[in-house]
Amino acid sequence: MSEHPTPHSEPHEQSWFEANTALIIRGLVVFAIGLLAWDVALTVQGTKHVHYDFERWFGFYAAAGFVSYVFLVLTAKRLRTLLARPVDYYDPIVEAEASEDEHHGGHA
Amino acid sequence: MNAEFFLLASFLTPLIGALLIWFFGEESRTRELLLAITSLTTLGMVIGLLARVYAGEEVAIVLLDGFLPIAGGSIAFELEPLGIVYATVAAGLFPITSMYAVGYMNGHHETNQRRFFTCFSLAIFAALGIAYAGNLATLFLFYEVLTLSTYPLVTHHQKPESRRAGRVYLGILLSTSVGLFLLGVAWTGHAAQSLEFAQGGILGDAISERELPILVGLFAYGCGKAALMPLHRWLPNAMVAPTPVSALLHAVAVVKAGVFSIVKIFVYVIGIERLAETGASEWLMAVCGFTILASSLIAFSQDNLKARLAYSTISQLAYIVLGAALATPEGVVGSALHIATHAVGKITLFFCAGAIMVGAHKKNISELDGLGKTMPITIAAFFVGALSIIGLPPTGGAWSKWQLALGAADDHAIYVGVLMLSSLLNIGYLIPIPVRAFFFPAKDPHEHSDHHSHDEHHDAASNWRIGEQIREAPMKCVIPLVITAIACIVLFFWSNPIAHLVSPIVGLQR
Amino acid sequence: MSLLDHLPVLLVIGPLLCAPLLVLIRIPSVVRWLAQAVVTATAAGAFWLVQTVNEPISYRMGGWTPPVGIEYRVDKVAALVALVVTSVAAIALLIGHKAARDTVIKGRLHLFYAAYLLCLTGLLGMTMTGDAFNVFVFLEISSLSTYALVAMGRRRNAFVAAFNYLVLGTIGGTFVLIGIGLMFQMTGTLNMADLAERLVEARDTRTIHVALAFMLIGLSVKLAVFPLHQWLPNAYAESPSAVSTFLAGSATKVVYFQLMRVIFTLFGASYIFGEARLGTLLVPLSLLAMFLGSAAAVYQSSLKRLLAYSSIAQVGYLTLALALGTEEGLRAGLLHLMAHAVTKAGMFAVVAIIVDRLGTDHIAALQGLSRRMPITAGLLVLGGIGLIGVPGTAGFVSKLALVDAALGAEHVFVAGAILMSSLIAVVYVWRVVEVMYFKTESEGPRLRERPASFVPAGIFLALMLGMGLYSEPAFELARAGASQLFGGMP
Amino acid sequence: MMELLGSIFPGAILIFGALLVPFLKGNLRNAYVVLLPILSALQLFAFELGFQGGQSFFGLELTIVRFDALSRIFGIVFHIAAVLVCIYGWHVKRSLDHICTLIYAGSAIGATFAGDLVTLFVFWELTAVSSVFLVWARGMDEPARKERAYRAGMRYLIVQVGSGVALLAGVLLHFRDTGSIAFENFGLDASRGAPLIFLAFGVKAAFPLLHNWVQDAYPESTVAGTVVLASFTTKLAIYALARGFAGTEILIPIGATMTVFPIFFAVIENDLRRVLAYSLNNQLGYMIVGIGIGTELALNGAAAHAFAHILYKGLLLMSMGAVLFRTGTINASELGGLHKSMPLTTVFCIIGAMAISAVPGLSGFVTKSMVISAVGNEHLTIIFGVLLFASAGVADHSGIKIPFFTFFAHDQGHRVKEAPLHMLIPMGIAAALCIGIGVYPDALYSLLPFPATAAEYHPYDATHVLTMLELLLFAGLAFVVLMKLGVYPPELPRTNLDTDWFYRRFAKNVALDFGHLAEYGRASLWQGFVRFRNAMLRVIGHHHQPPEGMLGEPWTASATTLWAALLLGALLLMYYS
Repeated sequence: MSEHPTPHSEPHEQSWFEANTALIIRGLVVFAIGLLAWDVALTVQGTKHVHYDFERWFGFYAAAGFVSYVFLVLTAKRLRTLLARPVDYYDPIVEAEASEDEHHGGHA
Repeated sequence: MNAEFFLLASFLTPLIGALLIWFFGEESRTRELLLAITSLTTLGMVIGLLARVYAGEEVAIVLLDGFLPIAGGSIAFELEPLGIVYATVAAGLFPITSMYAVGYMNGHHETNQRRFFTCFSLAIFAALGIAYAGNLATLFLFYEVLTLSTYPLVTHHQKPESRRAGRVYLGILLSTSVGLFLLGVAWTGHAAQSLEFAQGGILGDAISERELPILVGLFAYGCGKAALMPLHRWLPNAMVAPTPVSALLHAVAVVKAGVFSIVKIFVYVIGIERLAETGASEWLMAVCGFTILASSLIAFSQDNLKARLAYSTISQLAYIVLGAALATPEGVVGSALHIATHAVGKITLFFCAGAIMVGAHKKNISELDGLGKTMPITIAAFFVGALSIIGLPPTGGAWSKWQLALGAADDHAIYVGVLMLSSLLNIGYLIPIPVRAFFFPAKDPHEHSDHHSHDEHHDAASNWRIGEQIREAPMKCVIPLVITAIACIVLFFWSNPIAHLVSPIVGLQR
Repeated sequence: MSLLDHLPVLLVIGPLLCAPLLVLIRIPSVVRWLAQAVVTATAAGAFWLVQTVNEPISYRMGGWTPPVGIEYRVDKVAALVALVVTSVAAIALLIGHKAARDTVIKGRLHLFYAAYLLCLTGLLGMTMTGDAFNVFVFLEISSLSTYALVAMGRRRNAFVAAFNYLVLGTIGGTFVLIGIGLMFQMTGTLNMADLAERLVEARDTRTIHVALAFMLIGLSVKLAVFPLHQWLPNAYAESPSAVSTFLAGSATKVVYFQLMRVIFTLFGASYIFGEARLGTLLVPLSLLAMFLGSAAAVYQSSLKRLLAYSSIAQVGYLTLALALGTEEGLRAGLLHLMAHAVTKAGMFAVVAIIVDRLGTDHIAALQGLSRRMPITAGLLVLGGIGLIGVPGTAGFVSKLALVDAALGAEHVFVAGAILMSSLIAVVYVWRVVEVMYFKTESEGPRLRERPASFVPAGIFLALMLGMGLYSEPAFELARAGASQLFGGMP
Repeated sequence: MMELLGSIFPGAILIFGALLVPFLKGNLRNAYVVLLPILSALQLFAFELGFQGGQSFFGLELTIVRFDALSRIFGIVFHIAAVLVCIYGWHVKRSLDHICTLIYAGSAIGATFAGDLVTLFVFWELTAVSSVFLVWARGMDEPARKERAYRAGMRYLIVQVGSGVALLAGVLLHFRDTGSIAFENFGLDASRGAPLIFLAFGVKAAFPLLHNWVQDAYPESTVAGTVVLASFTTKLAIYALARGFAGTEILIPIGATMTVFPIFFAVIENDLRRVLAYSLNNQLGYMIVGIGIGTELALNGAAAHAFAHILYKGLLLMSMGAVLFRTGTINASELGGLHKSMPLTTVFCIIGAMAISAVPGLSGFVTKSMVISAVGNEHLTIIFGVLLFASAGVADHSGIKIPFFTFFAHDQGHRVKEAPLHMLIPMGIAAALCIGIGVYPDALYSLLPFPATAAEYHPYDATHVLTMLELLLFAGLAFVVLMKLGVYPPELPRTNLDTDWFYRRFAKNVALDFGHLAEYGRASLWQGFVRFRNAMLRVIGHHHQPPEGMLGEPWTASATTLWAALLLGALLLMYYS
């Protein structure tokens, strides 16, 4: 580990991505609307090549993606109460090392 | 010169060597020269015999007819595949161990070396006698000689703890051999009116199906050197001996003499077909299974390196007995193979343990951190030896385990599971030793882990290069362990000939 | 009649006549050599006897034909026992002079030799005679002289030991006499061959049962069968070294032979082990003797007592061999008789050297003996190895034969017990070895070892090794004797 | 030259060549370690499809080399991976890492071309033994983590060898039952051994509940080591399953489960390399479903997906390794804003993320869709739904979480150099391959086990592109919404329980309890023995002077007389009756 972080105390200079978050999101929304439009076209034409009928429904994949994602993240978040333990949960010997790791991270 | 001459000469050489060392070995150079000549001559002649056996020659000698007042009680020698395998292992490791022992004893400034090397040579004489034994009486006789000749080696230091260990050693080995083995011999002689070793066994159905398990028990426990639980205590106790002794005793001569005798008796006296059809050794398999697992578990708790290896030996010996108890041709071949592969693997480990003692003056596993940097060759050899004991490719241990498991696969598949589980346990207690030595920095009492600067990190990362700050044990200790470690790997590719050699005796045609 | 025909009686008469002669001569050096010569001559005679006897020799004392006259009857076994007894006596006497000179009150040395010869007479007489009453007479001769010999021990305890022995020995002798008397009453004969014939009819009577019981118990006391053994440890331990060597190798062996005769000659094995069920009593007693005798030996603090307790265990092996009731057992018993005689006598002979040099036989005093007296220590270990029955020694051969016999009699567990009990021997021998070889804390100076002192021990132990390494002759002898004796009626 | 190369087994060059590494230093060594896999790759040209070679050993007819389409595609991708990881590891000065990497890669390649089960076993174990050092080596890089790395490595080794011994046992039983050691598609019912072989493959393929070693050990390895580890072991298992258990139906639900459950863990995991390890499991699930279906299309899909997967998962791990190498941490909670200082790494990472998410135009799209189409063809509706859900999940943890929290999100102030050149090169190659396969899939398709079937498959169909884009984009929108609402779970330094709890906590405690119990039993037994011995001593005697105890001390004459009388009585009584 020859290279190690040197923390900066002065305010970070903002990159283009950080300055234009809203623009990026807007771009995504526009892209999404475009996709839905394409979907409308294909649905109306009835030229979708699919295995199942439900796949032909308009916006099925969009809805599936959105709902799946939300379900996954929220469920996982709940799971955390069940599964999460302190970092040094397993071996007491690891404790010293782990705290040292945190220490490293702290001033990093 | 005929084969009879070779046979007698090859096992009398160490005896003569022992006498010469005793009478002329006061001075260390002479002694070492004598030892070197003896061991190399022995090896040369055993290899000559091996070639003859490999060519299918059969040699048998009867020396003293009517030595024992029971049927067939003569002193007889005979060359047969199983015996020559054991003889080759013993004789092959004789020069290597001798060289190592010289290095170790000098490096450790041990006293009483003359007695030591005399008994050392005697032990090989006894081991070869066992290997060549042509009947049960001879086998028993040399078995006892081996016990007695190794006793001074075990108690070499003559301290109270070595005396105590010696008492346990003699106590268990003598009592089992006299109380059980001899009874088995007498019973066999009485029932079969013969003590000869013959292919397929000599007992026939002279001993009923009901009594056969008892006879099996007499032999299995009578050969106390096989260290089946619960008669295993002598083995860890005997670890007080100097390390070359541990290496010789626990890898080659003594323990192998026990298991070799069991295999030989099961094959040539009781007959594995009879064993298999009566199921007389079923209970023994269970005992072996238990020993294999239990001693592995005990090994985990041992911090003393040699003690851990001792328990590992107990477990490995039970493999060999299991192979014989399974009473299948493959099992017996596996046992024979394991005698060789375990000998080479375990002697490597013991050599390493001794080299660590001589080179770094450490005997506990918890003190080995960082040793990989100063003794890389030793630790690497240890790793190879450990792989062989575990039974992983590319070491010979993999094939012997394969054969043993093959022997169990048909009717006793549970023991396949035991063998496999044992592999995992072996990893658990053997692998940490080299790993800690390699990957853990040496413990420094003044240095707390918080104060590792980045520079030191860098050091630790770049340190592992051959040629830096190496402080190995004396070359006489290092060369043998390199040889045996290489032999572990060589056996992976060349274990075929051993299997070929042994197969015919159990009716496997190759 | 050739000399051979007279040999049995000559062997008995020789020492008997010589004893009073010694008392008259009184000069120690002459007495010594004369005694030695006589004993050695009897040993040679016994050796010749063994060589030549094939069919039993019958000698009519005074020309009277039995059953009226007294018959001396020597078969293979009797000759064998005689050989053992005389050779042990001859070799033991080699130590005798020195030991006697140290212990026996000055001026009475000739009495020691006289008693020694009388004892030998008694033992040989018992062996040779074919007359039941004669057995008792000779038994008493040997016993009385033994009491005297034991009492000559150097410590005051010797008197106690001798007295104890006297009491118990007399009880034993009396029991034997009662047995003989009852038999005579029922059969009207004292000649053994005659007795045996007549007993066939009379043996189911209650009187004969009682007679048998008295005979057996009486002999058991003399033989020191567990738990009637208590005279033995003290008698062996307190008597002069030559005497303990002599007794260890001979006295019990002769009594053992008498027991054999009662069982196999008088009554026949089939009766004794069939209707009389002696096995049910003798097997457990033998096993107890083997284990407890050895166990007690482990805890002894004196070397002689240790060996004495070991003898009790060895008597257990002997009686066990009889108790098996087979010809193989008998053979093993005879083998063990020989093996034990040479081994134990050899060990006592070594102890004699130790007592001579150290003045004590305490095990604690043996510390560092391996350095102080290496040869002596080595001989003691050799004897111990023989006692354990390590291969290559006589003890191994005989024990193996015994195991074989037990297996032949379908007693697998008895066979196991035999071997197990010899392991206890390992323990008590080991105790001594450890003291001699490993305890060096309070080591004394090195002591000179006289080569001459090793002669008796050396001969015994060499015999022991010889028998172990080449067992064929002894084995043949035992086989022949056993088949003759087991045949019952000669 | 080609003849010579054809006479040794594939991988031999790597395995034996590795032994020379300790004797080389600096750039020469670096060149050597890259040259070896390239030479080894050239060796593959020496074989023709359908080649089989072997020899008799130990009474067994070994087929050491079997060169067919299935083994070829895995062999090729393993070689590519070997080249990439060797370049990536140039900064490592220890010879050990290089030796192990080469032997490990070589044995994985050897296993791929093994035509019989015994040879397979040998290489199978060799991969385990050689790879574990890469975990332990972490302790040498960071001494503070030595204990942790050591333990993780031990667990890894035991699991790996456990798989090996299960394989050995399975092979044995299979051999005894069938008399054959040929490695072919035998299915679960072939012998007593087949289920064990299945289990052995399953362990290495990280079946659900047997999966934990991946997440346990991989993130504990060194920077380069993790990339190496992730490239071979599991994919070797996929190959073995495809070879031995194609069409085994139980694999379908197993694979489907694998695609789903790891993604929940991935969402809440803080260690980003561990997130990728979970994601690895999820990706393996697709392949296993494909193998379970067993149609030509499905097997093509499994093989192709494995091929693509090695590249993009390697790419992702390499980028995370670079981050760890530069910043010293890989915890999401301590990272952010790195796109400013490591722009190229950011780009490569995003390419990898898009590839794994199956964005049209990248490798994941053209391979995963084959598996999903195969599922569709078989009308396994539930599985289809599960895979759909899992696809959205991939979009989260690998597609969004990894690049977003590392390179964007809240700037943690790390100002570091761009990844070193030797890391950028393999990342660049991998990224190029991801794009290349996505753009021109036919090159990959022609290497598949069933090229004819593959040639008929066309991933770029309007519906398919649209649906995939919709799925991913709306999943992305969901992320935006959740972030805006502030309900997206924050990254926290935590240990998350997984199946390793059972052996690291539960089994350990049980073992300790048993240990105490055994110790107690032993102590009680010993005490009992001592008591018994003392009692016996009282009877027999002591060493005291004079001896004490019933037997040791001399009895009086009267006692013996009494005994004589008793025995006489006993005898008389016996004869009286």
